[in-house]
Amino acid sequence: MADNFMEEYGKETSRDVSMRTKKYFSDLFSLEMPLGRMMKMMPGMLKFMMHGKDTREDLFKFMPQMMPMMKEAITGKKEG
Amino acid sequence: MLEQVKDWDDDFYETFKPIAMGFVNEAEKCLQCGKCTGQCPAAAVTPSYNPRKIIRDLVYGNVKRVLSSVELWQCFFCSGCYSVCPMDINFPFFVFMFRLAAMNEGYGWEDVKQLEGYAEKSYLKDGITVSTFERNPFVMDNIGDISKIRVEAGLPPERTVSPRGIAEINMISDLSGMTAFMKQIGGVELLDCTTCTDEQAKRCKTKPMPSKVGKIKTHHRYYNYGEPGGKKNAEAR
Amino acid sequence: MSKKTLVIGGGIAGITAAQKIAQNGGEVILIEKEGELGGNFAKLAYTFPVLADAKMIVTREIQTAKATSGIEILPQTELRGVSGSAGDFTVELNSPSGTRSEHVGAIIVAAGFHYMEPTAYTEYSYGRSPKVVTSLEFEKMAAENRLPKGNARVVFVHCVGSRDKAKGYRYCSKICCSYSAKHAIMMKKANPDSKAYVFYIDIRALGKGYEEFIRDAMEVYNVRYIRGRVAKVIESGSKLIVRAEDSLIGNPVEVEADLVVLASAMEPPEGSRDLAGILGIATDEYGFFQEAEVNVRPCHSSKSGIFLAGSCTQPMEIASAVAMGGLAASEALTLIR
Amino acid sequence: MPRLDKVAQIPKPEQIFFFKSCVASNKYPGIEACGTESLRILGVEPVESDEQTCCGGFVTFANVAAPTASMPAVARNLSLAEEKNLDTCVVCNGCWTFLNEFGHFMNNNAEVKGSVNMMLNMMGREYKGTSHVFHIAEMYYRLKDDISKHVLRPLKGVKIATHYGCHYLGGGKYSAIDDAQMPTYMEELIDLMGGTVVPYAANRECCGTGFTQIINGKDLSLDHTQRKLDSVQEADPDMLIVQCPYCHSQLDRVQQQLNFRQGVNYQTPVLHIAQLVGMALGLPVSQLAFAAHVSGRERLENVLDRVGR
Repeated sequence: MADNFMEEYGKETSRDVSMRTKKYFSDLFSLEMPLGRMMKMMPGMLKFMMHGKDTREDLFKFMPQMMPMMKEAITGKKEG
Repeated sequence: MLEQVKDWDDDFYETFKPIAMGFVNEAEKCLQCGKCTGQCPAAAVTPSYNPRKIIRDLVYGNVKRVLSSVELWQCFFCSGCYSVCPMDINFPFFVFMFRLAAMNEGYGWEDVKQLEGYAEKSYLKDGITVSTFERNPFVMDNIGDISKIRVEAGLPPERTVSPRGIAEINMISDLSGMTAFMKQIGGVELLDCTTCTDEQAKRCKTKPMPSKVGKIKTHHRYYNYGEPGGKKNAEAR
Repeated sequence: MSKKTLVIGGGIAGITAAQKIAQNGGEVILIEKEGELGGNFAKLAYTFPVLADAKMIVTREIQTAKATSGIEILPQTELRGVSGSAGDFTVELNSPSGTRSEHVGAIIVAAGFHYMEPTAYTEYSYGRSPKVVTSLEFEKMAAENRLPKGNARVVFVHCVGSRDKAKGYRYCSKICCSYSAKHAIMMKKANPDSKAYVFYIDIRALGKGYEEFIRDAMEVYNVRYIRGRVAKVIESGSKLIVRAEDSLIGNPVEVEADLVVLASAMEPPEGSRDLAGILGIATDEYGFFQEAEVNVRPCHSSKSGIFLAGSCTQPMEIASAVAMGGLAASEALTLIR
Repeated sequence: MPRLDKVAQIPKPEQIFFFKSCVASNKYPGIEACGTESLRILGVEPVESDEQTCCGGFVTFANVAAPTASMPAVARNLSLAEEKNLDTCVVCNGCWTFLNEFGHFMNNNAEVKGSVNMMLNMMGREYKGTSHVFHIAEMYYRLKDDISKHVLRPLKGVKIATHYGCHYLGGGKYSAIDDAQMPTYMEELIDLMGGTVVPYAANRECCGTGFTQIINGKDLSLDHTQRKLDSVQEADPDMLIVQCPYCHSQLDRVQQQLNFRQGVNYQTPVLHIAQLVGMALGLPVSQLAFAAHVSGRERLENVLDRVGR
């Protein structure tokens, strides 16, 4: 029946569900780079670095760009 | 149970729009004219699916109904609704966003699990989503070895993506969280609400999606927009 | 100060305005782009909400105008230039016989409207199938007795070009609901064996007797009203397949039809922006002439001495166009006397 | 009617980045072989890259990847063409709409583009948004004069039905070169090559793949494809032309599945527009790779007998 979903959710209102949904998407689409997210990226970058000589070189070329971002993520302050 | 308007989240659409990167725009312009449903291939084969109603629930904030529905997963992504829409509403994007949201609520994982192979084994391993693998014996017998046909056609026996290319998409996948997401899919436990124990049911209501990677219970979805068609569903229950 | 009034457009609004001014002692020059007076009204077979012979009524009005002294009717004539100000305009009129200049005190713009050609509506197979026609073509078919015979199904589609941001206009054309009901009744009267289906979004029948008229279509003539905008009209052999959603039930439906009638939108008259440029008056975002004040000055244009009448300001039914013609006439008379 | 102003904007380049499609490579190699070879004959040199991966559309619309994962993948693939300073030519509606849509999205959203580029910079790439994405059918329509000059195997007496595919005309209704509801460019091309166009009622219907429905909701998918195939069967064309390998795979393979499941007999060969053009341009039969087709092979052989091998 068409009201099954209401029983399923019980006391939870649509507002509760919508809050969760919005939280999920704002995390997913966030362009910010908090430390936690950066740390999550590390294994991937490491894997890419280990792939071969050329990938390592490319990643090292990126390092100067990366440093200020790391700093920003750790201190939580934006530079410049 | 009587539906209460106070249960809808009135601000949902307006507050969701800026978050959604432009993927749910223009829904407020919907006239509810039904042109989308009239031309919809999915609605033609399963009338309970109805894009018009889903847009309505998006704008009016009845999030619970959309997310827990089976209908959300019946869209064909053909964009026919967008092509005829008098208000230029790009409905397939809404479905795309809602499916992600539904998965966050613990719905629809059983569907996505079936596609995991394409993503993990084919896309991330080979860089090509559709592999040469055939499971239909008739097709296997009839076509035989595809690499032979490729060679006859003047192509290399196998299309390959360079290791570097594969490493790059794997890094994109790692960095964007897709790999972690796929690990979750790998751990999907297909439980059915009709058979689950009281204990499981209780857990499922209080905690829609466990944060622990590896074990996700997928919820039973409902036909929230009408009864499904077909003789087997025809009897009153 | 000139005592003459120039009326642009020989439709029902223009004819009414000319009549009223002349009957009250004014002099009128009535110019019409086409060879004959009557405008869009003359293209109809019947009126609504009372099914009366449209040709007869419009001919009677034209005869009255022609018989009234003080009205000079100039067919095939267009306005080329305007100078001066209220009470003292100099206008330049161009016709096949040449250009002439006139002094007028006031100008009434009654340029009418245009039925949109729904060529952009390829989903309705318009222009591809001869069995998909606009409402105007349907009027012609009815007048020439070419409506489908026998056990035919006829589908009427509302809001083609209206309430459509993508391919048409955002506004509601106001009269399509009523004239589609008129067409459905015409169809049922001409061929009682036929079946008529009207696909609507909302029924907007705003006028005396309109609601009853549409209810009569449903109750007396058994016209089936289905809520939902038609999505597609597909040619299949000798038939047309009409696809839509019956949105009150929530299911998609398919109708096998022999004729599809598209209620195309009322749009501003062709060249309305050019005309507005010559006159120096404002148009709205669609090209309709802009009223000075929508509620209490509906027939004042943005320029003093130039008045508006009829459906060149907004989609409008005949009765309102006539009323507005009369109002514009009285405004013009106030100015020139 | 084709939008000629849009067609005029398509360049006639000497070289183009040929974007390989998963289904075309792994299921219907004739599309890839004919696509590259026909472009070569028409004076456009296809440039390939083995670093190019899948467009990522499938994993995205299968909800396995969020847009945050698919946008960098799109940008990476397009940057391969940009490195060579070339426009991109795709053979698949899915690739077309996905690269186009997400490409436009990134071009219009500097923030997202910046964050995508950060990821690409790590691997020494950059996405600028300079490579335009064209469908091979668009290219054929642009080069139709060259096609008519090079027809070696006129398709005289071959009855051909068309299927455009949703993701080209529907999803890209403002970028495609033709009207979403009444397209005619493929018909024009067929006319040009001497074939006879067969109209059928369900021309603008979806093929029924439904992206992932063929896997998750097989009943829905087969139901819908059957409606389409019934209409095709009624018109009885010698072949059905598609411009998307995914539609190709659905319409070709489902015929056999329906024949097996329901005891019906659908036998309509399905061809990609690249294969049809390749056939008319006189490519060797082995290059058309009909051996990879499932349904209506006899009828295909019969057509080949008529137009010459």
